[in-house]
Amino acid sequence: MITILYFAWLRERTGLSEEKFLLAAGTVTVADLVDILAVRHVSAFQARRAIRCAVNQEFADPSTVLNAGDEVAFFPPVTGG
Amino acid sequence: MITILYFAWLRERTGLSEEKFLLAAGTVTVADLVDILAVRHVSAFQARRAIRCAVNQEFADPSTVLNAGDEVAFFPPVTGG
Amino acid sequence: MARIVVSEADFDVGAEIAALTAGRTDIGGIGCFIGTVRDNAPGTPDVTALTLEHYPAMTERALASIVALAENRWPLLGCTVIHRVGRMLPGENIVLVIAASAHRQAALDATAFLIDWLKTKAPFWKREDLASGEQVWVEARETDDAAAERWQER
Amino acid sequence: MARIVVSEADFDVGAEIAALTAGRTDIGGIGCFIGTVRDNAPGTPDVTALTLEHYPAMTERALASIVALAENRWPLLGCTVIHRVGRMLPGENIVLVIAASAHRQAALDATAFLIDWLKTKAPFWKREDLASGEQVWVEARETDDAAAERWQER
Repeated sequence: MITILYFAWLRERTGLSEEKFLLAAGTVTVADLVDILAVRHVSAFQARRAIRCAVNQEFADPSTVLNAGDEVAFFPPVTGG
Repeated sequence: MITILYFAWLRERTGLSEEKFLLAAGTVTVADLVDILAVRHVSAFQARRAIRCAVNQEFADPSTVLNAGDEVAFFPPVTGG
Repeated sequence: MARIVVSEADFDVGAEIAALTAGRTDIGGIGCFIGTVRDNAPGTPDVTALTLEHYPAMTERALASIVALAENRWPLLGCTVIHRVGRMLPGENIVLVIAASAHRQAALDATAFLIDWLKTKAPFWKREDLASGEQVWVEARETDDAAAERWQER
Repeated sequence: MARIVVSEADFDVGAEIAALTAGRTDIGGIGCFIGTVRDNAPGTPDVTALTLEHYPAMTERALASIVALAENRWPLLGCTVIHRVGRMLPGENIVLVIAASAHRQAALDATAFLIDWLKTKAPFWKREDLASGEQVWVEARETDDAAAERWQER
Protein backbone atom coordinates (compact mmCIF):
# COMPACT_ATOMS: atom_id res chain seq x y z
CA MET A 1 0.00 0.00 0.00
CA ILE A 2 1.22 3.50 -0.83
CA THR A 3 -0.25 6.88 0.08
CA ILE A 4 -0.87 9.35 -2.75
CA LEU A 5 -1.16 13.07 -2.03
CA TYR A 6 -2.40 15.80 -4.37
CA PHE A 7 -1.69 19.52 -4.13
CA ALA A 8 -2.89 22.74 -5.78
CA TRP A 9 -4.87 22.16 -8.99
CA LEU A 10 -4.16 18.45 -8.87
CA ARG A 11 -6.02 18.34 -5.57
CA GLU A 12 -8.88 20.31 -7.09
CA ARG A 13 -9.10 18.26 -10.30
CA THR A 14 -8.89 14.88 -8.58
CA GLY A 15 -11.22 16.13 -5.84
CA LEU A 16 -8.86 14.41 -3.38
CA SER A 17 -6.10 15.44 -0.98
CA GLU A 18 -5.09 11.85 -0.39
CA GLU A 19 -5.81 8.34 -1.53
CA LYS A 20 -4.39 4.92 -0.83
CA PHE A 21 -3.20 2.61 -3.57
CA LEU A 22 -2.26 -1.06 -3.49
CA LEU A 23 0.98 -1.58 -5.43
CA ALA A 24 0.85 -4.28 -8.07
CA ALA A 25 3.40 -7.11 -7.91
CA GLY A 26 6.71 -6.42 -9.69
CA THR A 27 8.53 -3.17 -10.26
CA VAL A 28 6.31 -0.09 -10.32
CA THR A 29 7.77 3.31 -11.18
CA VAL A 30 6.32 6.78 -10.82
CA ALA A 31 5.61 6.70 -14.58
CA ASP A 32 3.66 3.44 -14.20
CA LEU A 33 1.64 4.95 -11.37
CA VAL A 34 0.85 8.01 -13.46
CA ASP A 35 -0.40 5.75 -16.29
CA ILE A 36 -2.79 4.08 -13.87
CA LEU A 37 -3.94 7.31 -12.17
CA ALA A 38 -4.50 9.00 -15.56
CA VAL A 39 -7.30 6.53 -16.22
CA ARG A 40 -8.93 7.22 -12.88
CA HIS A 41 -8.41 11.03 -12.87
CA VAL A 42 -8.61 11.98 -16.53
CA SER A 43 -8.69 15.78 -16.28
CA ALA A 44 -6.08 15.98 -13.50
CA PHE A 45 -3.45 13.98 -15.40
CA GLN A 46 -4.16 15.40 -18.85
CA ALA A 47 -1.22 17.82 -18.82
CA ARG A 48 1.38 15.31 -17.64
CA ARG A 49 4.35 17.48 -18.46
CA ALA A 50 3.05 20.06 -16.00
CA ILE A 51 3.02 17.57 -13.13
CA ARG A 52 5.84 17.14 -10.62
CA CYS A 53 6.26 14.29 -8.17
CA ALA A 54 7.86 13.70 -4.79
CA VAL A 55 8.42 10.32 -3.19
CA ASN A 56 8.81 10.36 0.59
CA GLN A 57 9.11 14.16 0.52
CA GLU A 58 11.95 14.24 -2.00
CA PHE A 59 11.57 15.29 -5.65
CA ALA A 60 11.34 12.17 -7.81
CA ASP A 61 11.70 11.28 -11.51
CA PRO A 62 9.31 9.25 -13.66
CA SER A 63 11.81 6.40 -13.34
CA THR A 64 11.83 6.40 -9.53
CA VAL A 65 10.81 2.94 -8.25
CA LEU A 66 8.02 2.79 -5.67
CA ASN A 67 7.91 0.59 -2.59
CA ALA A 68 5.17 -0.35 -0.16
CA GLY A 69 4.71 2.36 2.47
CA ASP A 70 5.91 5.18 0.21
CA GLU A 71 4.26 8.58 0.30
CA VAL A 72 3.90 9.77 -3.30
CA ALA A 73 2.86 13.37 -3.94
CA PHE A 74 1.74 14.91 -7.24
CA PHE A 75 1.66 18.66 -7.76
CA PRO A 76 2.23 21.40 -10.33
CA PRO A 77 5.63 23.17 -10.56
CA VAL A 78 6.14 25.07 -7.31
CA THR A 79 5.39 28.80 -7.16
CA GLY A 80 6.34 29.91 -3.65
CA GLY A 81 8.72 32.63 -2.59
CA MET B 1 41.77 81.71 -5.35
CA ILE B 2 40.75 78.08 -4.88
CA THR B 3 39.88 76.15 -1.73
CA ILE B 4 41.74 72.92 -1.05
CA LEU B 5 40.27 70.28 1.27
CA TYR B 6 42.02 67.22 2.73
CA PHE B 7 40.37 64.09 4.10
CA ALA B 8 41.39 60.96 6.01
CA TRP B 9 45.19 60.41 6.13
CA LEU B 10 45.78 63.34 3.77
CA ARG B 11 44.21 65.57 6.40
CA GLU B 12 46.40 64.00 9.08
CA ARG B 13 49.64 64.18 7.07
CA THR B 14 49.12 67.74 5.87
CA GLY B 15 47.86 68.71 9.32
CA LEU B 16 45.13 70.69 7.53
CA SER B 17 41.45 70.25 6.72
CA GLU B 18 41.46 73.20 4.38
CA GLU B 19 43.77 75.74 2.80
CA LYS B 20 43.41 78.52 0.24
CA PHE B 21 45.58 78.70 -2.84
CA LEU B 22 46.06 81.49 -5.37
CA LEU B 23 45.98 80.06 -8.89
CA ALA B 24 48.91 81.04 -11.11
CA ALA B 25 48.18 82.73 -14.43
CA GLY B 26 47.60 80.35 -17.33
CA THR B 27 46.15 76.87 -17.41
CA VAL B 28 46.52 74.95 -14.16
CA THR B 29 45.43 71.32 -13.95
CA VAL B 30 44.95 69.03 -10.96
CA ALA B 31 48.32 67.45 -11.81
CA ASP B 32 50.00 70.88 -11.75
CA LEU B 33 48.45 71.60 -8.36
CA VAL B 34 49.65 68.26 -6.98
CA ASP B 35 53.20 69.10 -8.15
CA ILE B 36 53.08 72.32 -6.19
CA LEU B 37 51.43 70.83 -3.08
CA ALA B 38 53.92 67.93 -3.06
CA VAL B 39 56.67 70.43 -2.28
CA ARG B 40 54.72 71.96 0.57
CA HIS B 41 53.35 68.68 2.02
CA VAL B 42 56.07 66.15 1.30
CA SER B 43 54.83 63.16 3.32
CA ALA B 44 51.18 63.63 2.37
CA PHE B 45 51.82 63.58 -1.38
CA GLN B 46 54.51 60.90 -1.39
CA ALA B 47 52.19 58.12 -2.52
CA ARG B 48 50.57 60.02 -5.37
CA ARG B 49 48.97 57.00 -6.96
CA ALA B 50 47.00 56.44 -3.75
CA ILE B 51 45.48 59.93 -3.90
CA ARG B 52 42.08 60.72 -5.41
CA CYS B 53 40.75 64.16 -6.26
CA ALA B 54 37.36 65.85 -6.56
CA VAL B 55 36.76 69.28 -8.08
CA ASN B 56 33.55 70.99 -6.99
CA GLN B 57 32.37 67.74 -5.38
CA GLU B 58 32.79 65.62 -8.51
CA PHE B 59 35.58 63.09 -9.02
CA ALA B 60 38.31 64.66 -11.18
CA ASP B 61 41.28 63.47 -13.26
CA PRO B 62 44.87 64.76 -13.15
CA SER B 63 44.07 66.57 -16.42
CA THR B 64 41.04 68.42 -15.02
CA VAL B 65 41.58 72.19 -15.46
CA LEU B 66 41.10 74.37 -12.39
CA ASN B 67 39.32 77.73 -12.25
CA ALA B 68 39.19 80.48 -9.64
CA GLY B 69 36.57 79.67 -7.00
CA ASP B 70 36.91 75.89 -7.38
CA GLU B 71 36.77 73.61 -4.36
CA VAL B 72 39.47 70.95 -4.81
CA ALA B 73 39.51 67.96 -2.46
CA PHE B 74 42.28 65.38 -2.03
CA PHE B 75 41.66 62.06 -0.30
CA PRO B 76 42.59 58.37 -0.36
CA PRO B 77 40.42 55.85 -2.24
CA VAL B 78 37.03 55.73 -0.53
CA THR B 79 36.26 52.95 1.96
CA GLY B 80 32.67 53.50 3.02
CA GLY B 81 29.74 51.14 2.87
CA MET C 1 22.22 27.60 13.28
CA ALA C 2 19.68 28.61 10.67
CA ARG C 3 16.18 29.63 11.68
CA ILE C 4 13.49 28.15 9.41
CA VAL C 5 9.83 28.96 9.99
CA VAL C 6 6.69 28.07 8.02
CA SER C 7 3.68 29.76 9.53
CA GLU C 8 0.43 31.59 8.88
CA ALA C 9 1.66 34.43 11.09
CA ASP C 10 3.31 37.55 9.70
CA PHE C 11 6.98 38.21 10.52
CA ASP C 12 8.80 41.26 11.85
CA VAL C 13 11.85 41.94 9.67
CA GLY C 14 13.53 44.24 12.19
CA ALA C 15 13.09 41.75 15.02
CA GLU C 16 14.39 38.87 12.87
CA ILE C 17 17.53 40.79 11.90
CA ALA C 18 18.06 41.87 15.51
CA ALA C 19 17.72 38.27 16.75
CA LEU C 20 20.19 37.03 14.15
CA THR C 21 22.83 39.67 14.91
CA ALA C 22 22.38 40.13 18.68
CA GLY C 23 25.73 40.14 20.47
CA ARG C 24 27.61 39.34 17.25
CA THR C 25 30.71 41.32 16.28
CA ASP C 26 31.91 38.96 13.56
CA ILE C 27 29.20 39.88 11.04
CA GLY C 28 30.08 42.52 8.44
CA GLY C 29 27.18 42.25 6.04
CA ILE C 30 23.55 41.16 6.16
CA GLY C 31 21.59 40.48 3.00
CA CYS C 32 17.85 40.37 3.15
CA PHE C 33 14.94 39.76 0.78
CA ILE C 34 11.25 40.19 1.46
CA GLY C 35 8.60 38.96 -0.97
CA THR C 36 5.22 40.67 -0.76
CA VAL C 37 1.76 40.17 -2.25
CA ARG C 38 1.42 42.34 -5.32
CA ASP C 39 -1.55 43.48 -7.38
CA ASN C 40 -0.95 42.39 -10.91
CA ALA C 41 -2.12 45.71 -12.30
CA PRO C 42 -1.23 48.97 -10.59
CA GLY C 43 -4.16 51.38 -10.75
CA THR C 44 -6.68 48.68 -11.54
CA PRO C 45 -5.83 46.03 -8.98
CA ASP C 46 -7.09 42.61 -9.97
CA VAL C 47 -5.64 40.44 -7.21
CA THR C 48 -7.79 40.65 -4.09
CA ALA C 49 -6.02 37.92 -2.11
CA LEU C 50 -3.30 35.30 -2.37
CA THR C 51 -3.48 31.84 -0.81
CA LEU C 52 -0.32 29.86 -0.22
CA GLU C 53 -0.74 26.10 -0.09
CA HIS C 54 2.14 23.82 0.84
CA TYR C 55 3.10 20.21 1.51
CA PRO C 56 3.82 20.33 5.23
CA ALA C 57 5.75 17.08 5.57
CA MET C 58 8.08 18.15 2.76
CA THR C 59 8.31 21.90 3.25
CA GLU C 60 10.62 22.26 6.23
CA ARG C 61 12.77 19.44 4.92
CA ALA C 62 13.09 21.19 1.54
CA LEU C 63 13.87 24.51 3.21
CA ALA C 64 16.47 22.89 5.48
CA SER C 65 18.18 21.32 2.48
CA ILE C 66 18.21 24.63 0.57
CA VAL C 67 19.71 26.37 3.60
CA ALA C 68 22.30 23.59 3.97
CA LEU C 69 23.35 24.13 0.35
CA ALA C 70 23.83 27.84 1.01
CA GLU C 71 25.77 27.19 4.22
CA ASN C 72 27.98 24.79 2.33
CA ARG C 73 28.71 27.30 -0.38
CA TRP C 74 29.20 30.53 1.56
CA PRO C 75 30.73 31.20 4.99
CA LEU C 76 27.45 32.24 6.57
CA LEU C 77 27.30 33.46 10.16
CA GLY C 78 23.52 33.41 10.32
CA CYS C 79 20.56 32.54 8.15
CA THR C 80 16.80 32.96 8.51
CA VAL C 81 14.10 31.73 6.15
CA ILE C 82 10.45 32.42 6.95
CA HIS C 83 7.67 31.47 4.55
CA ARG C 84 4.04 32.23 5.28
CA VAL C 85 1.17 29.97 4.25
CA GLY C 86 -2.59 30.58 4.13
CA ARG C 87 -4.46 33.63 2.92
CA MET C 88 -2.79 37.04 2.49
CA LEU C 89 -3.88 40.40 1.15
CA PRO C 90 -2.02 42.66 -1.31
CA GLY C 91 0.82 44.46 0.45
CA GLU C 92 1.32 41.69 3.00
CA ASN C 93 4.59 39.83 3.52
CA ILE C 94 4.99 36.34 2.02
CA VAL C 95 8.60 35.35 2.50
CA LEU C 96 11.72 36.56 4.31
CA VAL C 97 15.30 35.50 3.66
CA ILE C 98 18.24 36.81 5.70
CA ALA C 99 21.88 35.77 5.25
CA ALA C 100 24.73 37.19 7.31
CA SER C 101 28.44 36.86 6.65
CA ALA C 102 31.74 38.57 7.41
CA HIS C 103 31.71 40.14 3.94
CA ARG C 104 28.95 41.59 1.82
CA GLN C 105 29.40 39.51 -1.31
CA ALA C 106 28.73 36.24 0.49
CA ALA C 107 25.71 37.75 2.26
CA LEU C 108 24.22 39.13 -0.97
CA ASP C 109 24.93 36.04 -3.06
CA ALA C 110 23.53 33.69 -0.42
CA THR C 111 20.39 35.83 -0.14
CA ALA C 112 19.81 35.71 -3.91
CA PHE C 113 20.57 31.98 -4.02
CA LEU C 114 18.17 31.21 -1.18
CA ILE C 115 15.23 33.03 -2.73
CA ASP C 116 15.98 31.68 -6.23
CA TRP C 117 16.12 28.10 -4.98
CA LEU C 118 13.18 28.51 -2.66
CA LYS C 119 11.08 29.66 -5.62
CA THR C 120 11.87 26.54 -7.62
CA LYS C 121 12.59 23.79 -5.08
CA ALA C 122 10.25 24.27 -2.12
CA PRO C 123 6.70 22.84 -2.26
CA PHE C 124 4.58 26.00 -2.12
CA TRP C 125 1.79 26.91 -4.53
CA LYS C 126 0.14 30.30 -4.94
CA ARG C 127 -3.51 30.76 -5.80
CA GLU C 128 -4.80 34.24 -6.60
CA ASP C 129 -8.32 35.46 -5.89
CA LEU C 130 -9.15 37.86 -8.69
CA ALA C 131 -11.52 40.83 -8.62
CA SER C 132 -13.69 38.93 -11.10
CA GLY C 133 -14.31 36.29 -8.45
CA GLU C 134 -12.14 33.73 -10.23
CA GLN C 135 -9.49 31.75 -8.38
CA VAL C 136 -6.36 31.09 -10.43
CA TRP C 137 -3.30 29.00 -9.64
CA VAL C 138 -0.18 31.01 -10.40
CA GLU C 139 1.91 29.38 -13.11
CA ALA C 140 5.60 28.73 -12.61
CA ARG C 141 7.76 31.11 -14.60
CA GLU C 142 10.61 29.92 -16.78
CA THR C 143 12.64 32.91 -15.62
CA ASP C 144 12.51 31.46 -12.09
CA ASP C 145 14.00 28.20 -13.30
CA ALA C 146 16.67 30.14 -15.18
CA ALA C 147 17.45 32.16 -12.05
CA ALA C 148 17.92 28.98 -10.04
CA GLU C 149 19.95 27.29 -12.78
CA ARG C 150 22.56 30.03 -12.91
CA TRP C 151 23.78 28.97 -9.46
CA GLN C 152 24.70 25.56 -10.86
CA GLU C 153 26.83 26.88 -13.71
CA ARG C 154 29.42 28.46 -11.46
CA MET D 1 11.32 59.23 -4.43
CA ALA D 2 14.46 57.82 -2.89
CA ARG D 3 15.29 58.48 0.76
CA ILE D 4 18.95 59.35 1.32
CA VAL D 5 20.27 60.00 4.81
CA VAL D 6 23.78 60.66 6.13
CA SER D 7 23.75 60.86 9.89
CA GLU D 8 25.50 59.95 13.12
CA ALA D 9 22.28 58.36 14.35
CA ASP D 10 21.59 54.64 14.08
CA PHE D 11 18.77 53.46 11.80
CA ASP D 12 15.84 51.08 12.36
CA VAL D 13 15.71 48.58 9.49
CA GLY D 14 12.15 47.46 10.21
CA ALA D 15 10.88 51.03 10.38
CA GLU D 16 12.67 51.96 7.15
CA ILE D 17 11.19 49.02 5.25
CA ALA D 18 7.75 49.75 6.70
CA ALA D 19 7.98 53.41 5.65
CA LEU D 20 9.02 52.46 2.14
CA THR D 21 6.25 49.91 1.64
CA ALA D 22 3.38 51.52 3.60
CA GLY D 23 0.14 51.44 1.63
CA ARG D 24 1.87 49.97 -1.44
CA THR D 25 0.39 46.98 -3.25
CA ASP D 26 2.56 47.24 -6.36
CA ILE D 27 5.76 46.02 -4.69
CA GLY D 28 6.58 42.33 -5.06
CA GLY D 29 10.14 42.19 -3.78
CA ILE D 30 12.32 44.18 -1.42
CA GLY D 31 16.08 43.73 -1.35
CA CYS D 32 18.04 44.97 1.60
CA PHE D 33 21.66 45.14 2.72
CA ILE D 34 23.02 46.17 6.11
CA GLY D 35 26.71 46.74 6.68
CA THR D 36 27.92 46.37 10.27
CA VAL D 37 31.12 47.04 12.21
CA ARG D 38 33.11 43.83 12.42
CA ASP D 39 36.03 42.71 14.57
CA ASN D 40 38.81 41.68 12.29
CA ALA D 41 39.60 38.61 14.34
CA PRO D 42 36.82 36.51 15.87
CA GLY D 43 37.85 35.30 19.35
CA THR D 44 40.61 37.84 19.70
CA PRO D 45 38.88 41.04 18.61
CA ASP D 46 41.33 43.69 17.56
CA VAL D 47 38.99 46.45 16.36
CA THR D 48 37.63 48.43 19.29
CA ALA D 49 35.89 51.16 17.27
CA LEU D 50 35.35 52.42 13.75
CA THR D 51 35.22 56.07 12.77
CA LEU D 52 33.58 57.11 9.51
CA GLU D 53 34.79 60.38 8.05
CA HIS D 54 33.13 61.88 5.01
CA TYR D 55 33.13 64.92 2.70
CA PRO D 56 29.75 66.43 3.56
CA ALA D 57 29.36 68.74 0.55
CA MET D 58 30.01 65.83 -1.80
CA THR D 59 28.43 62.90 0.05
CA GLU D 60 24.73 63.41 -0.51
CA ARG D 61 25.40 64.46 -4.08
CA ALA D 62 27.39 61.28 -4.69
CA LEU D 63 24.70 59.15 -3.07
CA ALA D 64 21.96 60.86 -5.09
CA SER D 65 23.83 60.18 -8.31
CA ILE D 66 24.38 56.52 -7.41
CA VAL D 67 20.66 56.15 -6.61
CA ALA D 68 19.77 57.88 -9.89
CA LEU D 69 21.89 55.35 -11.79
CA ALA D 70 20.05 52.50 -10.09
CA GLU D 71 16.64 54.04 -10.76
CA ASN D 72 17.61 54.46 -14.39
CA ARG D 73 18.63 50.86 -14.71
CA TRP D 74 15.91 49.02 -12.79
CA PRO D 75 12.18 49.75 -12.41
CA LEU D 76 12.43 50.61 -8.72
CA LEU D 77 9.33 51.41 -6.70
CA GLY D 78 11.28 52.62 -3.69
CA CYS D 79 14.85 53.10 -2.58
CA THR D 80 16.49 54.01 0.73
CA VAL D 81 20.18 54.62 1.40
CA ILE D 82 21.33 55.50 4.91
CA HIS D 83 25.01 55.88 5.76
CA ARG D 84 26.20 56.63 9.25
CA VAL D 85 29.22 58.79 10.04
CA GLY D 86 31.18 59.31 13.24
CA ARG D 87 32.30 56.74 15.79
CA MET D 88 30.76 53.24 15.98
CA LEU D 89 31.44 50.12 18.02
CA PRO D 90 31.73 46.52 16.76
CA GLY D 91 28.27 45.11 16.04
CA GLU D 92 26.78 48.50 15.22
CA ASN D 93 25.12 49.36 11.92
CA ILE D 94 27.07 51.38 9.35
CA VAL D 95 25.02 51.40 6.18
CA LEU D 96 21.54 50.42 4.98
CA VAL D 97 20.41 49.94 1.39
CA ILE D 98 16.82 49.04 0.47
CA ALA D 99 15.50 48.64 -3.08
CA ALA D 100 11.91 47.68 -3.88
CA SER D 101 10.49 46.57 -7.21
CA ALA D 102 7.62 44.59 -8.68
CA HIS D 103 9.93 41.60 -9.14
CA ARG D 104 12.69 40.14 -7.03
CA GLN D 105 15.50 40.19 -9.57
CA ALA D 106 15.39 43.96 -9.99
CA ALA D 107 15.20 44.45 -6.21
CA LEU D 108 18.16 42.15 -5.55
CA ASP D 109 20.31 43.45 -8.40
CA ALA D 110 19.66 47.09 -7.49
CA THR D 111 20.55 46.36 -3.86
CA ALA D 112 23.86 44.76 -4.84
CA PHE D 113 24.60 47.55 -7.32
CA LEU D 114 23.89 50.27 -4.76
CA ILE D 115 26.20 48.85 -2.11
CA ASP D 116 28.94 48.01 -4.66
CA TRP D 117 28.89 51.56 -6.06
CA LEU D 118 28.55 53.18 -2.70
CA LYS D 119 31.70 51.37 -1.56
CA THR D 120 33.75 52.73 -4.45
CA LYS D 121 32.12 56.05 -5.45
CA ALA D 122 30.93 57.78 -2.27
CA PRO D 123 33.38 59.88 -0.22
CA PHE D 124 33.52 57.96 3.06
CA TRP D 125 36.68 56.82 4.83
CA LYS D 126 36.93 54.29 7.64
CA ARG D 127 39.46 54.50 10.44
CA GLU D 128 39.82 51.62 12.87
CA ASP D 129 40.81 51.96 16.50
CA LEU D 130 42.81 48.84 17.32
CA ALA D 131 43.20 47.10 20.67
CA SER D 132 46.89 48.07 20.54
CA GLY D 133 45.87 51.73 20.71
CA GLU D 134 46.83 52.34 17.07
CA GLN D 135 44.49 54.12 14.69
CA VAL D 136 44.59 52.78 11.15
CA TRP D 137 42.89 54.01 7.98
CA VAL D 138 41.21 51.10 6.23
CA GLU D 139 42.69 50.53 2.78
CA ALA D 140 40.46 50.27 -0.27
CA ARG D 141 40.16 46.72 -1.52
CA GLU D 142 40.68 45.83 -5.17
CA THR D 143 37.81 43.36 -4.89
CA ASP D 144 35.54 46.32 -4.20
CA ASP D 145 36.59 47.99 -7.44
CA ALA D 146 36.08 44.71 -9.28
CA ALA D 147 32.61 44.36 -7.74
CA ALA D 148 31.66 47.83 -8.94
CA GLU D 149 33.19 47.30 -12.38
CA ARG D 150 31.11 44.23 -13.14
CA TRP D 151 28.02 46.45 -13.35
CA GLN D 152 29.59 48.30 -16.27
CA GLU D 153 30.31 45.22 -18.34
CA ARG D 154 26.68 44.23 -18.77
